Amino acid sequence: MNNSYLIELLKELQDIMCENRDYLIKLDSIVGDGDLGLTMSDGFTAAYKAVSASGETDAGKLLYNAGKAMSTAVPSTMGTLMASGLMQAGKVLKGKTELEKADIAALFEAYLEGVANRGKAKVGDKTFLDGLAPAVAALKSALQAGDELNVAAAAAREAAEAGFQHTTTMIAVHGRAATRGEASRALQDPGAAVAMLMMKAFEKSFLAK
Amino acid sequence: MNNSYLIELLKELQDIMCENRDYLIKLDSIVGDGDLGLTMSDGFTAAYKAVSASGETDAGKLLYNAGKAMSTAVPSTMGTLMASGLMQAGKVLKGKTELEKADIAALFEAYLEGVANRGKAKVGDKTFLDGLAPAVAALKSALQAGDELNVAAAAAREAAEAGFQHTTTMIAVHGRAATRGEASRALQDPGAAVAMLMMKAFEKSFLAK
Amino acid sequence: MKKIINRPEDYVNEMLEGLYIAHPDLITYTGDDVRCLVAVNKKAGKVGIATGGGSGHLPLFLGYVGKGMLDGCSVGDVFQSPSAEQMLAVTKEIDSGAGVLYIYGNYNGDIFNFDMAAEMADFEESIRVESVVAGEDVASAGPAADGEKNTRRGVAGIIFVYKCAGAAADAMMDLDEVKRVAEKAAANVRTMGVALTPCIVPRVGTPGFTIGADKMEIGMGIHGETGIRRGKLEPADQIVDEMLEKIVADIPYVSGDEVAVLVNGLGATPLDEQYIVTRRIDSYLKEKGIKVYRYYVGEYATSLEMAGFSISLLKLDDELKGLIDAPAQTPFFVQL
Amino acid sequence: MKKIINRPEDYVNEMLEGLYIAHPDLITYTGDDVRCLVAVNKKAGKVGIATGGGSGHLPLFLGYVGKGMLDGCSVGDVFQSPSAEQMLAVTKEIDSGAGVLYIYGNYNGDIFNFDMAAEMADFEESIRVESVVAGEDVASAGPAADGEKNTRRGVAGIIFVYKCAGAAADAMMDLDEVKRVAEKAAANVRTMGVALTPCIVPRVGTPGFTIGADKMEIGMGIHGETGIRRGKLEPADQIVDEMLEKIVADIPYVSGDEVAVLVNGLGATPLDEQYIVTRRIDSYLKEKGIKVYRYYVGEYATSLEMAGFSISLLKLDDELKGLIDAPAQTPFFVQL
Ligand SMILES: Nc1ncnc2c1ncn2[C@@H]1O[C@H](COP(=O)(O)OP(=O)(O)O)[C@@H](O)[C@H]1O
Ligand SMILES: Nc1ncnc2c1ncn2[C@@H]1O[C@H](COP(=O)(O)OP(=O)(O)O)[C@@H](O)[C@H]1O
Ligand SMILES: [Mg+2]
Ligand SMILES: [Mg+2]
Ligand SMILES: [Mg+2]
Ligand SMILES: [Mg+2]
Repeated sequence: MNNSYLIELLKELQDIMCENRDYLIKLDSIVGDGDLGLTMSDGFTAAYKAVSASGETDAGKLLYNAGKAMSTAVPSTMGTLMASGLMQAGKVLKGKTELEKADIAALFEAYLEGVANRGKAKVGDKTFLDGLAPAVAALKSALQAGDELNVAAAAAREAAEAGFQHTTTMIAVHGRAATRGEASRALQDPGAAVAMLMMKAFEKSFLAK
Repeated sequence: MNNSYLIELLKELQDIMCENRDYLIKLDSIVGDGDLGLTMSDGFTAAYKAVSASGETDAGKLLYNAGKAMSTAVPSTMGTLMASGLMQAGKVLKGKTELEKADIAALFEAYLEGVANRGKAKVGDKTFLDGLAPAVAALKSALQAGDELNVAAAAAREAAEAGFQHTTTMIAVHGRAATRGEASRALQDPGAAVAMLMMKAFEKSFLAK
Repeated sequence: MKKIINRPEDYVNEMLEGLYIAHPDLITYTGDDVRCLVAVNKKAGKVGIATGGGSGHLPLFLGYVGKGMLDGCSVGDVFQSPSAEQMLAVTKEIDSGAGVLYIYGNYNGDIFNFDMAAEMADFEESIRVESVVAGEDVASAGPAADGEKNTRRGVAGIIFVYKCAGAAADAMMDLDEVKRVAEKAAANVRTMGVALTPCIVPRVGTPGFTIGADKMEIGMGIHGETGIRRGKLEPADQIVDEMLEKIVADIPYVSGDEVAVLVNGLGATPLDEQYIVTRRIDSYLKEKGIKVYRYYVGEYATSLEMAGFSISLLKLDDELKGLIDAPAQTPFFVQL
Repeated sequence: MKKIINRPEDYVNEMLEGLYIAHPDLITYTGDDVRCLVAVNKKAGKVGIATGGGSGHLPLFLGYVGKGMLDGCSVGDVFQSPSAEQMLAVTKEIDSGAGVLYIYGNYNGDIFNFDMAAEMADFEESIRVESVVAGEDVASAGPAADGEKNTRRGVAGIIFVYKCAGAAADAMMDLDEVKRVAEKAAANVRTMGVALTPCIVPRVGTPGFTIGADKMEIGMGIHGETGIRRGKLEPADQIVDEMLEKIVADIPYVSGDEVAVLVNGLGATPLDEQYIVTRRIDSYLKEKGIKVYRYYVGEYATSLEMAGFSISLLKLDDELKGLIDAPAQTPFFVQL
């Protein structure tokens, strides 16, 4: 695999965020300010547009540039966090032109790290991390167990879905939702929904092939 | 007559303005801001209070001081005009301790002059002047014809009443009413009503004796 | 009436007390009447400049007392004139032998009281007083015919008269010269406003007028005096164009002129909107060939919590430019 | 939505264009992005100070760029963070080799973007960047426990951090010193606000919340964040007392302390009311033995056309006094 796969993946991410624009708006309207559908569709569209025709062959640079484009387009909370994920993935994959299975695991691990470093949230804080962290764990263990990428991606998507559902047991401690305290518990976290959609797009990136 | 008459006259003015407070408020509410009842009752009360127990024997000083007290208490349009009338009357009667019939005519003539100089309105402009000017003319001609003060005062009151009623034929060119242009014509002028009340009080100042 | 106040009767005096607390280095009062405000800083032999008027227009009127502008100000109740007695007290305090100039807005109550105060100052104190009355609201009346009295209301443009006369006095010009400069500034300034919402006089407790949720009134005065037209709220650029058309045609201001521009918020209009207005003014005047020498943007003459703004233009010559540029320091106007 | 604007999408950029037109002597922008605002005046070798944040708070944030305060500011949409890329552009423009200090409010979006910009500045440009985050709204959260992150929102008190750090940089202190001063000011300031009416984000078009005609919300944030209690509107003195009780107890400020006080209007509250508030603050603090060194009263950090105000106290020592007193000149803050 090379950068054409990454571009394909970014396209799937763009498409799923655009398709779920209203869904994310609805989720964010309940706990926050309702802009998440706009920022995620605009942000991933900007990321894809910035690199789809760039001819960039360095996987790291491609992801870093996609992240920068996203951060410029949507400097909101989740916009900047997703940009930080992409940029960190770019730093880790810098110099690669061919991608192994392990590189894909490394990509999502770095993405998670980039978001965690930027946002300084912990798993359990009812954020995006509670969707992505279990997905990355599932992805890694599936690949370690020798699964193919498409199988591992399905496992990751399932874990993200479960993680997202699990956010209704947590109290928000970051962002607007945090002002609700205990009342935030019963509500689904919109950022974790984005993690779930990311993993759906990741899974689809192999179906499409 | 001496200053005890002037104090009596100022008391009648105070009383009539207080009794007609709501009437003046009503008139001014139609064409202006509705404060006239307040400023006239407060103003003439202040004028009377300032001199009633002063022991001042100079008629001019008494009237001047009454005017200053009024101007301090109610620096509104009509408040300042009435103060200017009193102060001008004071200037003209300065030095007198005994008042003849002619002095009373001079008092109101000076009052009219004081208001006219301050306000720079002309008769026919639909103001206080349209109530007081005909009253002063009637007062003077009655006295010239040899009438007693109480008879002359009644004539002055009648002329003021007629002058007030006559304001419904005029277009306002001063103050808030002027912004209405032609539409101001049908309305009674509140300031002219004050002139009518003044002459009523003047008339009563002799009945009381 | 949603106001952060105590008893409405105490509104003006409590405001003044707060003002003296916040600006002890610049302003104080004379006698024991907080409504007779004077500058702390005194310059011997300088012409004194006094203004006055009703409360409810902060920073107008008192906010321009300090260095390089005004020396004193008497303050009335909300939208009511101060008394001649108060004006006289201020006059006595600020006269240092060179005489006193009154600069105030064209309202009956103010005119009557300032005239009376001037007579008292002459009669009782032998202080020479001259007066300049600012009346530059083009929406309030037509221009005065030759020899006729100007019947236009005085609004925000009076700030320019203060600034020019204040700088002239600060430069130790004599009373005739300071008056000449003030008259020149007053003759060269024009203003027009627009209002979106009414304001509430604290002691009244209810709005002075009502205006539909999607309506504006072009030409409204700063006490809610009727304007020239009420209509649907339009985009900022369109409103500015309509106002400038009337203002520019009035003197008229012509291609090649240089002007100072004052964009004045009436109380509740955010600075953002005032700058959006500024942007359009700039392109409108550019198109007409009128050059802007200096902009002032912000709240200079308000109507309590009214939403809306006004535009004032001052036509400049070299003398006025120099006076506009001179430094000044007051509680609400600081220029280096 | 009663606003004097053109298309809501153009709100921020048109406001900025107006701003550059009005203040060409003080501010300009870098590159071709009007949202990357920098001071015209540059002082070689001086530490650069940058801030940034959402629009809708004028004069905050950009209004304090000029001489003696800030050197640059990136501006986001209304109530939205600018991007890291924009912050980086400003950072590059204002660095003159002595490094750059970021001072901004404690909001997630701003933190994430400023952190990212600092990394980029280091990584891509080798510019040393330090950051100080202001979070002093005592109504927004309890004080941070030892070693824990401060979760309080940053509001009007940030002006004091700007002022002190700006003066320190202007005195050619190095980056560590300027940062130390900024941290000291941030640690010594506390704020609390009250809101009477909501505001409308132009692109949203409807109020962010509703509040009864006779109600107020004590402790509300400058984006309409929920406060600590909503209740019937009370007399000014009572509101001030409730707010000061919370503020004074927080550091705490104690008898013998000297403070600077900022009374800040949120947008639609007349200056008169702000001075009525000032009056009560003064007697309250006098009673507690706390001495006021200097007052600032006016609009410093607004929420569009929201009605309400905030009070900020800055505890002073000799160093901070000197920095507060230093001259400054920006479009919205001039001190001699
Ligand atoms: N510190 C953080 N780390 C990771 N995710 C966060 C953090 N803070 C907030 N989030 C996520 O961001 C989501 C909201 O994003 P967004 O709508 O962009 O925020 P806002 O509009 O309030 O600025 C939340 O649902 C949460 O999952
Ligand atoms: N220039 C003037 N000369 C004489 N009377 C005047 C003049 N202008 C106004 N008035 C009188 O003043 C009256 C209104 O007085 P007042 O209520 O005090 O005015 P306002 O409240 O509008 O300041 C008018 O009815 C008119 O008779
Ligand atoms: Mg959101
Ligand atoms: Mg948001
Ligand atoms: Mg009246
Ligand atoms: Mg009146």
